[in-house]
Amino acid sequence: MTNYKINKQGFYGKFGGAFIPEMLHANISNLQNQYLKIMEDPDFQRQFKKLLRDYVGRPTPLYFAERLSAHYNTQIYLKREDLCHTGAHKINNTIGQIILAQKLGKSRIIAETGAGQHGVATATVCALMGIECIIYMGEKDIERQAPNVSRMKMLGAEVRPAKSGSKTLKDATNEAIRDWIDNPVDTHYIIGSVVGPHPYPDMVARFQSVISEEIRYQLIDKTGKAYPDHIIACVGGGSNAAGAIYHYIEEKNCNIILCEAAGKGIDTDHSAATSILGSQGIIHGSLTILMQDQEGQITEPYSISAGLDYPGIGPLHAALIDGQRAEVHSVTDDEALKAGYQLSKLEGIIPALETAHAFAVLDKRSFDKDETVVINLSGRGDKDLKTYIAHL
Amino acid sequence: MTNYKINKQGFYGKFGGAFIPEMLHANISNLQNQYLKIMEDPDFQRQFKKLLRDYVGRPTPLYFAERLSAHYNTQIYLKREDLCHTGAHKINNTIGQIILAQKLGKSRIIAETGAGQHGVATATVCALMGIECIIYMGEKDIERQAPNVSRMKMLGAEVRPAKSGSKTLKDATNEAIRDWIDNPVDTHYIIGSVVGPHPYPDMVARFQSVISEEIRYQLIDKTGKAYPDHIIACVGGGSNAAGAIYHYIEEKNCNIILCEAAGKGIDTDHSAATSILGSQGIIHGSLTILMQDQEGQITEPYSISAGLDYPGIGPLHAALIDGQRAEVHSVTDDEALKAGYQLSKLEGIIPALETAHAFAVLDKRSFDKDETVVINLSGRGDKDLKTYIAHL
Amino acid sequence: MNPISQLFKNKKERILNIYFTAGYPNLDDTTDIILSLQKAGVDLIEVGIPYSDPLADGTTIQDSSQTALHNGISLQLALDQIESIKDQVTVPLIVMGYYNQFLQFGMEQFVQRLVACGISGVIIPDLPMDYYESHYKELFQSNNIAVNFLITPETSPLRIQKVDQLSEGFIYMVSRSSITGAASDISDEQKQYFERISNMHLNTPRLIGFGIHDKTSFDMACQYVQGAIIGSAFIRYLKEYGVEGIGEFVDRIFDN
Amino acid sequence: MNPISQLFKNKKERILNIYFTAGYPNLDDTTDIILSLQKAGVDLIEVGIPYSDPLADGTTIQDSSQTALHNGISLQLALDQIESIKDQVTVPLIVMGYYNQFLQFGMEQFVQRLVACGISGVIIPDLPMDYYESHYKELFQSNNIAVNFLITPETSPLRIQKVDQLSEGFIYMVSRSSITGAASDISDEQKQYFERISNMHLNTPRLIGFGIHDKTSFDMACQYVQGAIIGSAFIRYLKEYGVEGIGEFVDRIFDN
Ligand SMILES: Cc1ncc(COP(=O)(O)O)c(C=O)c1O
Ligand SMILES: Cc1ncc(COP(=O)(O)O)c(C=O)c1O
Repeated sequence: MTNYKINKQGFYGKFGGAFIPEMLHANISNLQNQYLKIMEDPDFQRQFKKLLRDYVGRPTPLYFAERLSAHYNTQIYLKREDLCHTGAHKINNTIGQIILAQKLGKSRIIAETGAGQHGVATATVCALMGIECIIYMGEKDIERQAPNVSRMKMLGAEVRPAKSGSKTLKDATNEAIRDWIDNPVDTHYIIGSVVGPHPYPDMVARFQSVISEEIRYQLIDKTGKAYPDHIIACVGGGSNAAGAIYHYIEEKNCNIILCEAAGKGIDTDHSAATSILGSQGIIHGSLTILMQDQEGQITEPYSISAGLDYPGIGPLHAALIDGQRAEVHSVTDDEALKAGYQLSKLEGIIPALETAHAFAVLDKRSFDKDETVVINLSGRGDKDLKTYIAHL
Repeated sequence: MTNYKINKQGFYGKFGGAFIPEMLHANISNLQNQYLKIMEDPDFQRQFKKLLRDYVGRPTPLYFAERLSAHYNTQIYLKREDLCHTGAHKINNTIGQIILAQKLGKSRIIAETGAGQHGVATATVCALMGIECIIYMGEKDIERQAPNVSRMKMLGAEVRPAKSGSKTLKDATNEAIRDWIDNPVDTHYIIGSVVGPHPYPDMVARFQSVISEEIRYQLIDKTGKAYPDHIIACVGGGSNAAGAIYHYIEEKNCNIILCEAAGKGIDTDHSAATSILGSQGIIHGSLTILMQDQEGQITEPYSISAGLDYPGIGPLHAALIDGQRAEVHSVTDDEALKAGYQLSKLEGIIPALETAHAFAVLDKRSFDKDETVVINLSGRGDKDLKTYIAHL
Repeated sequence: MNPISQLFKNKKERILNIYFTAGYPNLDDTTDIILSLQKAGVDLIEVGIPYSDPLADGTTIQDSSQTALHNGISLQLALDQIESIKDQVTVPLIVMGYYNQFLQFGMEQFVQRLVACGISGVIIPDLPMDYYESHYKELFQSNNIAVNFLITPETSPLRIQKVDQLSEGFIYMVSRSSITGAASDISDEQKQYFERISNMHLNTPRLIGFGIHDKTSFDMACQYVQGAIIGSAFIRYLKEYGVEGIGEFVDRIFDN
Repeated sequence: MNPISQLFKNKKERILNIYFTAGYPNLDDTTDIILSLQKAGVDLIEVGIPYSDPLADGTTIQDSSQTALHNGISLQLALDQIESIKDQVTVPLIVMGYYNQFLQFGMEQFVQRLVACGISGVIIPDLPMDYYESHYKELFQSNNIAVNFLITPETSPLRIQKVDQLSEGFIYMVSRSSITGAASDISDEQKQYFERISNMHLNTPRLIGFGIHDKTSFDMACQYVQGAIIGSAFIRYLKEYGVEGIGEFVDRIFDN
């Protein structure tokens, strides 16, 4: 299983690396050299843990979903990342990166965002630290995630529309990278998922790994067992999934289930089901699986959920899928909506549309009555109400 | 100080009681007789505490606000009720009442809501328990708190517009009471604040008292002291304030600061500053302080914040103010907006407009450098983004 | 003896109590309505004092109250109106309103004015019996103002006994568990409730109210108690036909 | 010897390298542009292969790439176009594109095609040196295709040495830390950077690129290195004046 451990060059087996233009080299190699040193420093850990506890609201609960469990005749626990400050797991990472950026002496933060959750989480930590913040967001996403755009503005961040390509997450990421190239000295780029050049996938996964660290002891407390039989998460770039499975990757008895956005269906040209429709290649500096045409031009993806509307996945997930360590399901818009409505009515929890994709798996395969199933409830659905209501 | 303890008849000194029509008598007296018995039952407590922990996400953090403290040159801690599931303290109460309703054998829930937070919190626990739910909401509030209306619908609740009077919280409460009169057998009415006939003020305060219970031990942990020098909360009906001060009422060294909505100003006729503009009288079954004309007709209040747009306050608060145990400030719309913007930019936390009123006190009176000030951050501002942005 | 008690002593059946809202449909209609009702032969008249938040009223009465308030009615004015015709009124009058109105007026002052206006009784639906007993019983009794309490299908036997003991004049027997429901025929369940109360052999006479809207329902109620109260149905009639229609409305109930 | 290296050996100064985007402004312009540039006397021609996500390019080149893709250009087609005129081309050609395009094409196949098309070098901005060294160095070297790496003001001395060692043909010296900035005069800071690099006495010749847009900036660059690369300024000119304007554009740079 050692394939799923990152090596010095930033590869999980054949996936990963740092395929970046020279203009980013100084920043990236500095990060590569520093990130573990900084993260492992007791002072960093103290500050990080304190903010996770007092500001983010960690540990988030592991909640036994009684009615959902009864409905599917199995034992379902929800990891409540929706209760994090700003409403999703994204802030675990931004808290970590903002402290890191401070230690690196950076005075300006940029970030990309799709659903706006990472943008809000970044704007939030920048406000917290009093640091200038610029968020790149696809023009199309600015429209469909209006509440989050308002939040970023309230928090004092500048939201810059990405107008190229599909005008979604991929293009916002391109713009952010270009900004970084243009501002190599004072700026830190807070990537929002386990994507991008090394060390981002590993760094973000480590910041998010607090999720499975907590699941582990909470599950022991509730069931006596340290690992669930199945752990389920949605995958956009893959950060919430990476965090939820981090401490379980080497636990063979823990089945990993990843859910991608199939959009209108994998046989339409409106999909974001990377693992099925994609192939190996480079996106945003990482060798991974992505959706592309025969020429290597990156395809414009589609999903009803802005946070999954991304043509790639992180290199760790590419390795897990390639090595058949993870089971993958693709979930259509309609299936996700249905799962979102159902969770709202059965448990009183409105999930983010991204998260709803993870819940749709419950209708796609069955679980034994006494199996323990943990679903990572990566975010709340407040930002998606307009979409939910429009399709109700 | 015994005046602030409730007596058998439901009075805090001269305030409180149950001034209800006979049609409500069976329900109310049943509640009066049962509520303490049920609440003190170990089984109830187990269920309540478990849901507060695993579902609501308690304990909520007590967060030292470093930049805000520096700005005001004092020691400010924020009690993070905004991190509760559904985004405000309201759910502490609805969790308690839904369990109670089940023990009372009720199969239908009604509630009133102003900001929609209580409506959402009620719809949420009804979904959680699979119980029918009807929410009364002023027509005006339905408009200005649209996101929360969508949430209630997602959760399977029916939202019924109150079209009489000022079309706000007061009228929604009237409609809910009428519904209860019409459905005395199967229905429980979940009141959303420490208002209404006895035992509601005491019952809701007890459910919310978990807030100060937590503050107490969290403060000891952080400062070594069990009580803050000042505790600040906004007051609509007064439930978040009641919860935050509950265990401090008899602690004379802990100064209680309550913030009312002054709307466009106490010398305009667009205000909701009950303690200044009000006088003793009966509202919604309770003898308290309320805004009324000389004839005893209840005045239509005004506040930019739907949750404070109420012409009364709970009887406990009436007693605290009457006995000068609490310091009261009235905060205008503009002052609240400003405080909301400031908290967002200094700490990365967008407060509910209701909550923003509590923060406005920081500009109204000064605190010593080494005084400990706890502000109850009763809810998050997602529902208020439209208003915030419109006034930015 | 209080005129209401006197009435119940003199007339054992088919007592008709009509409720109307002061100041409705027009501000000055109060006096006309009282005199017309009296002329038409009703036994008791209940004058509703409009309130901003009438918790215990159905929508018809709520709406009439809002109109009346809009017309400019107030407790003060309503009492003045009644006082202006007090020499012409022989039917016992009852004032119905919410506790807060009278509290703000001043309870003592209020009772003085009731006396001055020749009013015989009050209904204050949100004034609890216990509170009345400890705070106001003496005041009302010493001024010979009857306070009429309500019972509903949910009121416990013990409590009914207490109501019986405390009510002067009559007990207002709420016919059903719905204030907002439309007028409908009297159900079997309601009949059982009426019988149950009859079998309690209370001291205080009873009038049935809520949902009584025509001769049929009035007659039905009169099978169980000494009479009934008509409110919403009268307000609706008034809205459509005005004060001139009053005689006909009452005639139809009595079927004279 | 590789034609690019030959060029730098023969011509020691004022080497002009022009970048253009294949398939832009019109799909079939690729060949005309190459031949016109050659006729106008440029020393090196860099053919950009349009990419959907050109991370290292400024907006002018991005936009031209999007247009070209829209026109129907592909790596295959661009190479076919070049091959069709290979017998007429004497100026060394360089292909610039992103790693993923070549990866999908197949690296070996790609190099074969470069050879077949008479192309002398490549620039792959997102192919890291280490990775190149371990995976592709032999492939390119054995086929005599020069791989040109970039340095920037932020590149460390140690790394510059490595670039010097690994680059064939020339080192692409990025003039400044901005890919999107407008054309502007060369700053004192940039001059210091140019001098710093000159003082390193590297083996590989250098061309300065990014921001070179007219005779003045070209002359300035040539004070420090053997020549310069013009990209965006040429694309803008092409957009306005078309292929016919190429001679004049080059003339103005050389000021012949
Ligand atoms: C709630 C939520 N879940 C999941 C995602 C997808 O990102 P990732 O795959 O990195 O967790 C997003 C992205 O915005 C999100 O907001
Ligand atoms: C966040 C928040 N704070 C405060 C209030 C006011 O209610 P109370 O005074 O009962 O806490 C509300 C009411 O909706 C609210 O949503």
